[in-house]
Amino acid sequence: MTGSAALVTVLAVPLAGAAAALLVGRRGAAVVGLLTSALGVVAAFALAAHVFAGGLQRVAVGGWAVPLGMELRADGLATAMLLMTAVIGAGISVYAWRYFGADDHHDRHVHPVGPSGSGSTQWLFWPVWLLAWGALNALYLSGDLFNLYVTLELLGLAAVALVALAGAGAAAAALRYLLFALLGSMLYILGVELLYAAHQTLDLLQLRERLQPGVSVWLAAALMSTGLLVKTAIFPLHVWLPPAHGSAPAPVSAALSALVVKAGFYLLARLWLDLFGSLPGASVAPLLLGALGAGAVLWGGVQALRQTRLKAMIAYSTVAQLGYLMIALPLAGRVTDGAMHAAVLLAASHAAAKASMFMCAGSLLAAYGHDRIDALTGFGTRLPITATAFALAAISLVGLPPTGGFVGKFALVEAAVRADAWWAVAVVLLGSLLAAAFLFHALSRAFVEAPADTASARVARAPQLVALALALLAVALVAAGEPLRHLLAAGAAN
Amino acid sequence: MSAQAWVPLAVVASSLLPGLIIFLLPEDRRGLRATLNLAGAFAKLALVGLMLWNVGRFQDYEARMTVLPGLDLVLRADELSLLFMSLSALLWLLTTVYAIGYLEDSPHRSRFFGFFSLCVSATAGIALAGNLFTLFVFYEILTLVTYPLVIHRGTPAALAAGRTYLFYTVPAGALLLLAVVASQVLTGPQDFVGAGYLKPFAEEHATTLVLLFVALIAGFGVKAALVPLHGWLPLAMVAPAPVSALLHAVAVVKAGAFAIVRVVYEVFGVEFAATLGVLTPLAVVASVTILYGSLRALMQDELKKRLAYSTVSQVSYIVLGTALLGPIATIGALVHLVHQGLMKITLFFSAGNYAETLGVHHVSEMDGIGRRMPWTTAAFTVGALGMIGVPPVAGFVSKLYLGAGAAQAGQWWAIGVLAASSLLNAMYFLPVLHRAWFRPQNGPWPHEDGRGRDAKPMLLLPVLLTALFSLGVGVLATMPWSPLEWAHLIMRKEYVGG
Amino acid sequence: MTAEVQVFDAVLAVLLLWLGWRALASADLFKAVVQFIVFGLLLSLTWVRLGAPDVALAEAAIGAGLAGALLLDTLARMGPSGAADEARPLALTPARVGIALAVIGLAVLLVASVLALPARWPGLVEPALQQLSASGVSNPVTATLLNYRAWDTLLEIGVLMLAVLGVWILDAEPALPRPAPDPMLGLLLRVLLPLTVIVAGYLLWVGAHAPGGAFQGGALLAAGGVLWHLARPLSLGPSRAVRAVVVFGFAVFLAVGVAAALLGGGLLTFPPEHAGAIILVIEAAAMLSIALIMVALFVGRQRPATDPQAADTTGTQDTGAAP
Amino acid sequence: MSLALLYGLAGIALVAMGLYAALAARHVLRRLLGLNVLGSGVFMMLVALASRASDSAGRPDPVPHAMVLTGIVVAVSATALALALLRRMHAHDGSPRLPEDRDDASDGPSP
Repeated sequence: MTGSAALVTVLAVPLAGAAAALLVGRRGAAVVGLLTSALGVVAAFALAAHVFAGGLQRVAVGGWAVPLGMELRADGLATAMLLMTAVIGAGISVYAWRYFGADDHHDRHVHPVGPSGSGSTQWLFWPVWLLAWGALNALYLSGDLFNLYVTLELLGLAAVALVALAGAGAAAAALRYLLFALLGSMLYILGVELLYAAHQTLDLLQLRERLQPGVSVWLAAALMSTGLLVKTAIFPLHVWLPPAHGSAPAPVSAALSALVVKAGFYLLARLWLDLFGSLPGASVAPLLLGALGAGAVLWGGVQALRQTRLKAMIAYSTVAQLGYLMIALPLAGRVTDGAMHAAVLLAASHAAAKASMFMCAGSLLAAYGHDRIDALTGFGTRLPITATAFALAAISLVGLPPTGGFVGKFALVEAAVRADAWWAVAVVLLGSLLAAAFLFHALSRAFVEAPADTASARVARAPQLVALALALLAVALVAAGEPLRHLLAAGAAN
Repeated sequence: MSAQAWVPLAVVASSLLPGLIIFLLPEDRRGLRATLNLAGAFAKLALVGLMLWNVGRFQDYEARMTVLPGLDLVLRADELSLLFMSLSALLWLLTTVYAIGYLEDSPHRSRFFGFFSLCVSATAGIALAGNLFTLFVFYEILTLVTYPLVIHRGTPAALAAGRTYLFYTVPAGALLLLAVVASQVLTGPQDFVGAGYLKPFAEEHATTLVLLFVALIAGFGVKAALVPLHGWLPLAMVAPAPVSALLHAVAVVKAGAFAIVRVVYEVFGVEFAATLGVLTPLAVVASVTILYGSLRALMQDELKKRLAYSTVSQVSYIVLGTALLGPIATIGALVHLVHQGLMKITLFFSAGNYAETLGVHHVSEMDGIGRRMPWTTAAFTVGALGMIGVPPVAGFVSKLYLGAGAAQAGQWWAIGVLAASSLLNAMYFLPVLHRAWFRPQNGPWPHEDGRGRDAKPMLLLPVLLTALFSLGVGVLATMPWSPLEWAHLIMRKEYVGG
Repeated sequence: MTAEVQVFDAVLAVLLLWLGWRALASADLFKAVVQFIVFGLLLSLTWVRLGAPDVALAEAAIGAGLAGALLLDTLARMGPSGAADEARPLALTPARVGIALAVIGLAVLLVASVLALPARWPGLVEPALQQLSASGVSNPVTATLLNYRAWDTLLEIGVLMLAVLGVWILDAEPALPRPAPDPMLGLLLRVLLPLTVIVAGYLLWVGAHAPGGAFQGGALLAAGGVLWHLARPLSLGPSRAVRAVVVFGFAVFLAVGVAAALLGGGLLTFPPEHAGAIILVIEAAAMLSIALIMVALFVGRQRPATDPQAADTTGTQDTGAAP
Repeated sequence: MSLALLYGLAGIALVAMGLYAALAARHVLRRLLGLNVLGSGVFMMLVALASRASDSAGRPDPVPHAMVLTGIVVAVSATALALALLRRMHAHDGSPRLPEDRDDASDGPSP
């Protein structure tokens, strides 16, 4: 299998899977979904192998050269994101299989939202989730600004539809999410058209060569960045995220928090490290983004501390964690820099840990019938697997050894110190203190003896084991530093 | 990885694997659990013995793994690490025996012994850490795995203690992270070396180095319970007795002190640190801690609290010895690292026995306990006398060297501090002994369980052994392989220049 | 295509802005939506003036027609409580001053950058037209949509599909009580439906070399479908038949694209000699799906207003498009 | 002044109007109208700008036209989904506004 073939497979598998899942309907959708996930993982690793060995992989769609046609490229960064999506996504699929498969199987073990009245269409999770996966892959690989707009829309609508799975109660959250996403893409496309009008190309690399500083370029940069900030839920444009992620079904929350929000960050990094990085004085913008990131870390942390419900707390922790990624931008000059290395490590560890944590929240919700943190007493003895997963995920999110979160945080702080960006150092350390505060508080519930009367439902093992596997992945990423660095270096776009 | 790389890894694994397996065991598999624990403990002891035997001959017991560019995890055995390693390995074995007896039918034993073993693994990692980064990593892991032990009982008091513990240790961790990153950026990859590696950077970065020193000492000082960073320690007394023993003698507090020794001797180098002018302040802090701890101990009626404050004070002997320039003080510090561990664990075991057998928790309840529990009380007496520094118990040797070291360093005031604290030690230990041996019993024991005269064998054996060791290392101090001799060995490496 | 501005254009532009504002600011949302529809029709006139007939067709059919129908339908379904809004919905309250200033600032910057752009620039006209012969069609817009940038279009159909999936995920809605279908409408239907089918087919066919194509044709078919629904209410839930049609276009498009890659051409790479046929096949398939999706977006999953129990079972009750 | 400029400016005006409505309005349907007008403005600018680029035969640049076609379809898809959600929200909690916009709380998050 050649590199380009692998690239095409990575794109085609989830989309084809989505079509198949929709075609076969309720009975077979889950099976198709799991099969697709497996293939997706294989394809992603195949492509990664090619990038690792052969560097940047490119495919000209329709055989047309840019600027008329569009080019799909797999560089180190894109490949890393693809791998992350594939592995975490597969885990989410397995969890969802036991979760939404519930009305086929005898035990409907984990159902946080209760009978939502739309039970009969829960299976639609599969085509929508696979389309979201396909959109993510397409987004990572796209080298064309307008194509990126289409992938963003595909991703956004898929995410909204997934939130809607939680039933009428989540309609408001989904609607807010959609309105924000629409606004974001409108601003983005406005910027794109300005760039096109001024440079007659939509291709990122070509654009970078032709880029002429000017008011229209700066305006375009501002508009596109704002649009992406909205979609990434970067403070202070984060308001849509906690309700949406907090009210969605567990596997959906996992997918949104772990993967979907990362897409916006990825594009911001592409824009400011690849495209606009060459502009004179362009270093100001990343600083601004970094400042927003700092705000996100602190605000998200404080809000998470104030939450009394587990899922809300986890959602705010996502707001904070996205801040770390933003902070990396001003510290990184290029996609291959140490800070970016740190950011990708953090992104991957957060993806694994956060997915696991939302899954744990789902299991706890099923066991206790609520997710009020203070009333989750004794879940350590009641759900030992979930408790272990939660603990490991928490350690990684706080950034304590031996986890991927720790290595990422260490690398980020190192990059900050090397850049003499002491503000960043302070924010990162403060952020991890906040994270420790609210996560350990939740964790300590596990050790409290539960009052005898607290009734709890039986919770199936399989979903808990998935959560544990992802948490262990977050731990295992402690060893990912070196391979990741090689990957980023090998696939450097230029 | 060199030929002997597996040994340090095996030392860590010997407690890690049993720990992980134990987590999976159901509560009632006590036989298997005990077997695993003891097997691990003996294996570790054997491996440490092997390393002790060989470390003189080839130096490369080293396992290395690159985590980030220029950043390695290094496990390596040298004399200093083996000093601490052998202490914790030996005491782990005894504490395990003791804990099995102590927790016979309390809930969540699998959880307890699991974290207990992880705790020892982390300590092993700290002992064998070959560079600052590795030391930091295992130090943080130690924080994580001791937290569940502190809040093990799940009572509000335990949770509060746990909160306080994190409140001190997590910010300390953040500070250490910053310090480790800074030194990484400053010096690039560096392993611990005999006389420190920061000297070459003195010219342009003097102030940075001072700040670095302060950050490192503050970070490690939290676990070493340096005043004013000691607040978590007395509260942690809510944990079961074996945990207290572990915290105070084997793992946590010792890890802090050991880390400080590493920083002073093998990151900065004691002579360079002296030229930086950071040693005297450290000595002052240590002295304050020594006196403060002793004074507070004096006021405690609860036995474990009194012992806790005594720990605060005693551990700073190590720091004080480290902070005094000069070979003899160094020897005193290093040897006290071992001696204090032996004596303190004896005291905590005894306290545990009192609580377990008679429900005695307070000094005021101890009248006449010597007749009721002679063996335990004998052990307690040995430990107490040792703490005071009465020959020939171990404590005497370390205090002798510390005093002589102070004299050699010309820091006469330090001798005053030592004398004063010994006096205070006497003031808070002798009355206890007097009550125990010479006062008649007043009233019934709080919770007497009828079995036997003294504590049950599982609890008695370890305490007698540690008492015996405390005596032995004192009496046989000049024999080869004694902690004292080992400390001499290390000292020679440190003062190779002098 | 830079004919000098004529009076007509000036009037059109002014009218457009006025209608646009009315569509946003009228207190009565029904009025607002109607004005939005008219606005859309004027907009398609603008497209014609700007030499974009393909866009004009799409705008009229989709931007104005379908969107307008959806908006009106929603207002009708929500009833008075849903249609009510403040008397002066966009009045400049202190809280909105910031928004207004930001918007004005953006407008100024946009004007500045538009003025900064060169009066004439090459764009991609040359390459697009040079490659036209190899693209299999002679309408450059169709060539762009289905050949140069076919990957965009494939994903775009995915977006349409997602919209209907999203609608299906939501609870079924009670059908609106409708007046008995009057014979007039039935007659109209009998005339119009065949007509829409024929015209749609023509648009599809002509799209190869003149304005038109799958989206315009599909939209027209959808209009026919909506008419049908008005006469004989449908319920388009995720039944097997409906799903099959919905996924058809996307699946064919993807299959062809990947097949091209497997046959060594590369993703969505059509050999020039067959390109025309391939594009026609894709467009035909896409048109069917687009049409049904658009109708489904309008009709959605409905349950008879009489039977409240049906909510949970609708998904299984649905029996496709045929009433 | 050329057609391109005239309609370009008109497009900008629409962008401004739509954006203001999308941000200022509280009724979700009005926000949606705003977003749609905003979109129309964006597309109008694009096509107007495209009409500046044309070859000797005066044939305009097809790529922006294709982009606008795609944009229109995407916009209507999103609108359809948004309207469906709006109806469910209204059916569920009886208001066509987002929670933070109810009972004339003019502040709070608004897209």
